Amino acid sequence: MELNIRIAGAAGQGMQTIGYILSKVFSRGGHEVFSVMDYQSRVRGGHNYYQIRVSDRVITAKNDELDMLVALNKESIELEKSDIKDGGIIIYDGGANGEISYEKCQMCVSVPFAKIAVEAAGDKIYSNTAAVGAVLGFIGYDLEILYDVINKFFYHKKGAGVAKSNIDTARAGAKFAKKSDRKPAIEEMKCTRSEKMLINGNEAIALGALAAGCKFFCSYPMTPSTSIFVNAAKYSHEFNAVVEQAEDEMAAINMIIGASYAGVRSMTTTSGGGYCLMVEGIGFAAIAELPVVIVNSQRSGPSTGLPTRTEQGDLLFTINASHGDFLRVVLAPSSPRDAFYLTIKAFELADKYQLPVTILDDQYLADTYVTIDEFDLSGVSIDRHLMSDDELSGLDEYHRYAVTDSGISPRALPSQSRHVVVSDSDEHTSDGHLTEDIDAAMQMKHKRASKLKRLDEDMKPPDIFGDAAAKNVLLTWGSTFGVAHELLEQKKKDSISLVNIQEIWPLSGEFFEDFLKDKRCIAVEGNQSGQLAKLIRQISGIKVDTILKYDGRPFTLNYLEEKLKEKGVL
Amino acid sequence: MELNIRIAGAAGQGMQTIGYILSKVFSRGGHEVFSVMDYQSRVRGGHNYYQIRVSDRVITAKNDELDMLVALNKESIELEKSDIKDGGIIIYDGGANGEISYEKCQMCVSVPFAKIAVEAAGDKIYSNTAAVGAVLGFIGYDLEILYDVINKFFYHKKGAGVAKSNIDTARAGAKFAKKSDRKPAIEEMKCTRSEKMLINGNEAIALGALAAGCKFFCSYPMTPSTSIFVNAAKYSHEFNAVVEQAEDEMAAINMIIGASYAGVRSMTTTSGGGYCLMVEGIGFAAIAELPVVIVNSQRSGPSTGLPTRTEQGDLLFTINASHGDFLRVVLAPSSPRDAFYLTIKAFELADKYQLPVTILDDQYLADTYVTIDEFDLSGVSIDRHLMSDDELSGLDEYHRYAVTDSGISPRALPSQSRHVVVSDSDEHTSDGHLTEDIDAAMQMKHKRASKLKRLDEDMKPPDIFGDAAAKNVLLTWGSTFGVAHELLEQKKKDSISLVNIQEIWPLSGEFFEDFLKDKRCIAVEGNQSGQLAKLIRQISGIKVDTILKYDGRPFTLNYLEEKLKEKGVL
Amino acid sequence: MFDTQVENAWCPGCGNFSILRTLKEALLELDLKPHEIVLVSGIGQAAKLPHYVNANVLNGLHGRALPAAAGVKIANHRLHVIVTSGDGDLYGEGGNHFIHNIRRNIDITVIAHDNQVYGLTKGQAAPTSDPGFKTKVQVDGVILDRVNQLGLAVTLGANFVARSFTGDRAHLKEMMKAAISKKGFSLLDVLQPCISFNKHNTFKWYKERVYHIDSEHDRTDKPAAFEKAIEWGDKIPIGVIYEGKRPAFSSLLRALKDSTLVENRTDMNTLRSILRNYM
Amino acid sequence: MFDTQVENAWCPGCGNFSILRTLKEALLELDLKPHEIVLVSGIGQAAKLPHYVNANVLNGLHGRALPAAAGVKIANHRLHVIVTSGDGDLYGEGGNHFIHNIRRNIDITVIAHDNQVYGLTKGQAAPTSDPGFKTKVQVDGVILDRVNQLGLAVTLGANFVARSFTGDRAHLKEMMKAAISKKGFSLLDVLQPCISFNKHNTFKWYKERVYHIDSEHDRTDKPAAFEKAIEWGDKIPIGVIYEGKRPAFSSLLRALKDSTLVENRTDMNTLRSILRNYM
Ligand SMILES: Cc1ncc(C[n+]2csc(CCOP(=O)(O)OP(=O)(O)O)c2C)c(N)n1
Ligand SMILES: Cc1ncc(C[n+]2csc(CCOP(=O)(O)OP(=O)(O)O)c2C)c(N)n1
Ligand code: SF4
Ligand code: SF4
Ligand SMILES: [Mg+2]
Ligand SMILES: [Mg+2]
Repeated sequence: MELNIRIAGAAGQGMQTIGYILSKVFSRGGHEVFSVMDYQSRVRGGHNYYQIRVSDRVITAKNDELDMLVALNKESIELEKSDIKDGGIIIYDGGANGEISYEKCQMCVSVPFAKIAVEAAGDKIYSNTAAVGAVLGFIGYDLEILYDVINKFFYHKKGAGVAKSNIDTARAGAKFAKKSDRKPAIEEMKCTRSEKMLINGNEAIALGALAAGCKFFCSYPMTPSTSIFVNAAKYSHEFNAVVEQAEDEMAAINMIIGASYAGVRSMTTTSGGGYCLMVEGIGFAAIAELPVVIVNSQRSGPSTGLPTRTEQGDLLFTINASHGDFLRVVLAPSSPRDAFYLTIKAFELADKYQLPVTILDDQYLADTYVTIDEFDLSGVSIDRHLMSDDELSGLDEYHRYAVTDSGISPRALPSQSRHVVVSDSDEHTSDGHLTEDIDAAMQMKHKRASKLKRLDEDMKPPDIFGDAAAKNVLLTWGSTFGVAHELLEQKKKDSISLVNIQEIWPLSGEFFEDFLKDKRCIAVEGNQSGQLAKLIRQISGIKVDTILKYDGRPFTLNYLEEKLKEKGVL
Repeated sequence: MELNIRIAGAAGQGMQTIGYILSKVFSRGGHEVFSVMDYQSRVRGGHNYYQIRVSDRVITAKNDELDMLVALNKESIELEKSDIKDGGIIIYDGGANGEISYEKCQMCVSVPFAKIAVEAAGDKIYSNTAAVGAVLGFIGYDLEILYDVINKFFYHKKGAGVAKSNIDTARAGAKFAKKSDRKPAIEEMKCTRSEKMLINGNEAIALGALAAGCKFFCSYPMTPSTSIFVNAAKYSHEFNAVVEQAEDEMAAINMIIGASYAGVRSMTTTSGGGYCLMVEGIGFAAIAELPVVIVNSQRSGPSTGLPTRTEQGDLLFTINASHGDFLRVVLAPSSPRDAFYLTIKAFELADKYQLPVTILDDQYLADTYVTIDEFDLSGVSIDRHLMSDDELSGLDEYHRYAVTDSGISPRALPSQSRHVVVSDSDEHTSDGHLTEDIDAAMQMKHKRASKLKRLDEDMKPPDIFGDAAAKNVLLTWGSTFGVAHELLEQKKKDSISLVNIQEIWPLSGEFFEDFLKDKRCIAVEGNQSGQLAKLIRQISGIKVDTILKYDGRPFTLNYLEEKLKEKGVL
Repeated sequence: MFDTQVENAWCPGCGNFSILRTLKEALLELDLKPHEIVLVSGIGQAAKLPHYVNANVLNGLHGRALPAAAGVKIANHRLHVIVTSGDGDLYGEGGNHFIHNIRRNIDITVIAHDNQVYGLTKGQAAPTSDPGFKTKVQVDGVILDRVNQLGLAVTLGANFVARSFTGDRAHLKEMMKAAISKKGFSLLDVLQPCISFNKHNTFKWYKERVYHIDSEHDRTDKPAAFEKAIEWGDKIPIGVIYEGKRPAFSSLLRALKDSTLVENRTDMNTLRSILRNYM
Repeated sequence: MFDTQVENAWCPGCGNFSILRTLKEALLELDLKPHEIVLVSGIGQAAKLPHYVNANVLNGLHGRALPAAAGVKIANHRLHVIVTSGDGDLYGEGGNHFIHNIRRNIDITVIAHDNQVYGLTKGQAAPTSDPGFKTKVQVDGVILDRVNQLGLAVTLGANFVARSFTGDRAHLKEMMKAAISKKGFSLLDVLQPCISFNKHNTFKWYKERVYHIDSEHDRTDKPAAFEKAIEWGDKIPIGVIYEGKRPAFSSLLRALKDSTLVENRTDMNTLRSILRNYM
């Protein structure tokens, strides 16, 4: 069973709310949900949509073949109808304009959203809720779940009155649908009651950070990263965290570096343009060996580009950002679930190796809601990798950058003991003071680089799916994994395997030299120049073909399938 | 004939002045000069030196085997004597401490610099000039050249009085040497009168920019780039250029972008940390297709690092800087001569392809003085690649980003005609206005990328030296070329060829795939991770071994020779 | 003359429309032509304004409108350079350029759309937000003080410092014309209700508070201007707060004495003679 | 207690030595211990100072001393955080952080080494340089106005705004102690002759001009403070210009009510209950 619904309209029509509510209802009803947002860089008007794919098996990608279009305005019908499948459905408010028809559709039904809203709750601002009710009414979904979800959603935010008005409107919308003589022919959707979570990438990152004990969030707002920051603020009371808006991105990165120096796990969130401004700070964190976690939520570049759209265009930039050579970690989660655990890992690696870690998120991952099992917290523990008070009290002298075999210097905090802690952006002696001495400088350069050995062991190697001997290999990183994985699951072709990379830097070439040798390799990535392909060739010498998408929209199953066919691989 | 002199002492002792004067004297006397500065990040004190290599054949590298050490303080003798060749010479001011001796040396002679200065000019601040006089006296160089150089140098800067005091002191220093019973055994140095130039990398870049018609220099000071900015200021009257110090690097890059939009060739100069802060601006220039030239004078990183030392650590950063994919040009001159011509080319490419061009300079190239033939200006012409007034007046509508086959849109300036010019950091339609339209956005992305085809033809391919069939290939880029070239010239080994890359991005892989195939390839570069080696593998798949140096000091002939021997190549 | 076909992306009812309309009228009344004007902005809702005017446009980076504008003016000081951008853009991300371009006294006009909020990024505090203002990020309300941009401009001696309000279009137009006509750095801060994200500083809120600065006020006296600039609360003064007479930056630049920089030509013989110094 | 073995890299005779010596004395007299203090700086000659004091040190990036210091203070508000850096660092590259950390009223003490020049980079103009000052970059002399940092700090309401002079060590020490003791953002701008690159504002130049602000001055009155702050020329006031009493940033942060941030622990059960919302 599968149902693919797109709700389209203008910004300000509350699409995000009803999209989220519908997703939540399906999720609570025991279905798997995959919901994607498509929005413009404006607050009101324009054209936007929210697309919800519902299924009874695991789904991890967007699909542009719609079963149902819910059009909140007239323009949306025109703009979106070409994506509707044969036998699809359009639900819209025909208002005074009357009925429409569209040859491909099994039914085009006008539901007077506004009228229902006004009648049920006295205000047409509830129109979108009428639409939700109607949708669920038509498909015969369990409405009690809907009322429950609406109640929870609005009760806390806007109070009992608004919750009730919404429920009344939803009920009226559903009633309208039930009473309608038009009955859509769709597969039956069996509801159960599920305890799964519905979560998007940015929520998962915020929760991951809080789980990791991050206590200081300091950012300058920037789409699509802002929701991480907002989610951290939302729970700041519960976790006693400080959430501070910086005056600019240089401030943000340097504030978290300062807080890290003083011992607090800290994070900043931004997107490409803001990341540019943090690049100098990343080098500072590296040479001063101060753990920080930075989220770069990629959006379509270069420059301001398409500011609310997705892209995977910052891989090589992030890996090489800032002048000089230094060790850093870059993690690129492939799903909200992975985003949660990788964020925790980001803090762990940052503390253990005393270096900056960047999480490469993107608008698609950030805003996409999926159904997942509850996070398993049993394995989550916080190790700050700090010296104990006992260890410190036994010391005559403390050198912050003491040279060790592992390259990791035991870390103490300022005021933890009588020992002072000296950190510096200049090259320094082991006690942290700036130096012009060649030997001292070389020792530090080597010390920092030598951490790679142990770090390499902590980096999870790429995941392989399908037959390792298959002669075609698709390579994905970050958010593009889901679409490739789902497509290959569907197609079940022995001739294609999939390699996905989430812990993307440092990345050792050995695996690729071995695994990719004499195979047809294709990187599937959301950028214009094939950055993963370049990276793999850089570390392994292996030439990798590409399937790229860089129009600001995520890969869809259909698109990838078509491209693989063009390449003769499918 | 060769003479290698190191003048060592503390900052504030005027080493730079006398080093420069000596270099100029040798250059004017018809010798080839190669002079390197080694200084700390402080204004007074510490330990610094100026090293002058003089020869009667072309020299392009530093050599650490000294014929002569001129020690301006006692500490310098201790710190530097190990670099003196067997049979070398030490000249120093023994003062009250009396004579020293050093077994390796043919002579250690105390010259009372301070006393000579006081006697000749009444002030010991002229001590350094006494040293110059003594050096030239001992080696029997044409002293008239010296007096002439001193006169020119001081006359303009400090007036006739100071010039005379310096000449008197130099004369007294020389006299002291001539009257001394110690006569160094060195090869005779025949003086002619030469009209060659003595120039360093940063002077050459400033002059190149002025030659190219750059009229706006806007920078924030940062070692080792500042001298480009200072040299531009020096000639600002002659060229009617505006030289403005920005409040920070974001200001600098955005100011030159603004000036470029309004039609002026503009440049900013910085080093790694400042370049970090310009990265966002570079993306803006790229999407808005505004020509700008940025100099990144590399110094030893990461972060503040060793701020007055050299490194080639920013190659991959510069090539990948800023989010998203876009076309840019990176040029890395290998000598002051090349720096001049490549700077002119930087402006030409920037204007022709309407994109940002970065020149990768470094402290070594910046501060190294060499003897070269006068620049040939006959081939220098300025083509702004702008629409003519006639072309514009014939137009009904002007679209700044009109789509063309070459990807290059005809460029008009604001107020050049009645047509308005609209430029934007957002993705835009051809008339420059921001757009959310997929097709329009894709068209722009493709338009910009399509410029690569023509650009590739304008990029000079790598230079090959030696036998193209040699089984060993050294690869260099930027400032490290000179040392490899001179060493190979010396060694005349058929088994080693040299490939040097100055026009380093975009770089096509074809040449390397061909040329390097089945050869032993070694990149010789001044960084810790072998960035050129990585880059070549990225574009060609070919694995490249490395000889690296990243202690903040340039390669020397001895060092490279030793490393090549270790590799079994020499 | 200044109208365009570009689709407007602002929320219906936004104060920005009043600024847009008034600016076009002011330009018309000043008898300026589209090609003589460059509108420069950063990123934000306000920063979209240049797209809605038929004129030269440089729509740059968030926070960097001022340096871009300064560069344009230096390159061609005959152009009329007007920055029209958001309060976050100009005083937040762009704060350093705000300070230093006033010091530079670059001859541009800055129209700040002061909605006391970050509009485009959906409602975080701006540097101009009132303490206590709650947002999804400032969940406990803003605890920083307002930036007092007019006080800063007076302190640094901008040549023209004024405030207006979108709800008083006649006043706004008058201020715009005065600001554009004045040589040197002109700041016009415009109170602009954001109906979507600022439910505190509403049209009504402003309307009830603004009053016209009376003619008694000595706008050439810095300390008096300072006192006027720091007034904020139940009464908010609108009008010209300060006027200075420092010479504009471009008038002090030697290279611009005879022509604009874009017209200056390079003479290779100058270079030839300079090269002699290196011999 | 605060002495170190680290080799000093300043020019003999530089005003910085006076600041260094006085600071150590002030810390001693305030009975602070090395491990309770964090000295934070950017990059520049002044910014090397922390290395010459036995205390916790965070020597960061040029222009970014203030955000780094703010981060330290937020993480552990029991630490005494003192920024000691150059005028270029604090008011030039770091100007935006200067403005916004005063708004934030973060509880740190800023000691600005005001030599009116960029020392470490060998003598370009600083934002504090006097108009007319000639350098190798400003070949025709500075044409920008001075930044008037004290005026800015008064406008924005820093809790403590003062000026001192390296040539008056008793005064300097008194100011340092007052600045460090004061809660909230304290700015102490110290006139510091740079003997190598500023031949205009020499020791003598300052010595002839500075005078102690008399007790008449009402340092709690903003307009009065403003007038004092903009005084510069033949007479330069030293002493406390302004004192405010806004609550320090950390005292307004809910999360810091009971303990420092670095001591706060995470409870997984809190997370578990929050995760229920996502079901
Ligand atoms: C470097 C950078 N940081 C952040 C952003 C995201 N951003 C875009 S507009 C904006 C703030 C908008 O507020 P304001 O300038 O007040 O304009 P308004 O939308 O209120 O008119 C921000 C933070 C960006 N585009 N670039
Ligand atoms: C991002 C960046 N830009 C520029 C520099 C170069 N730089 C180092 S110190 C300095 C200015 C020093 O002046 P100031 O802060 O007044 O300190 P002073 O040396 O006068 O004490 C500059 C421009 C840098 N290190 N980093
Ligand atoms: S969000 Fe606010 S400022 Fe932006 S257009 Fe809407 S009402 Fe205007
Ligand atoms: S350059 Fe100036 S500020 Fe720096 S140490 Fe020397 S005298 Fe002091
Ligand atoms: Mg705003
Ligand atoms: Mg200074």
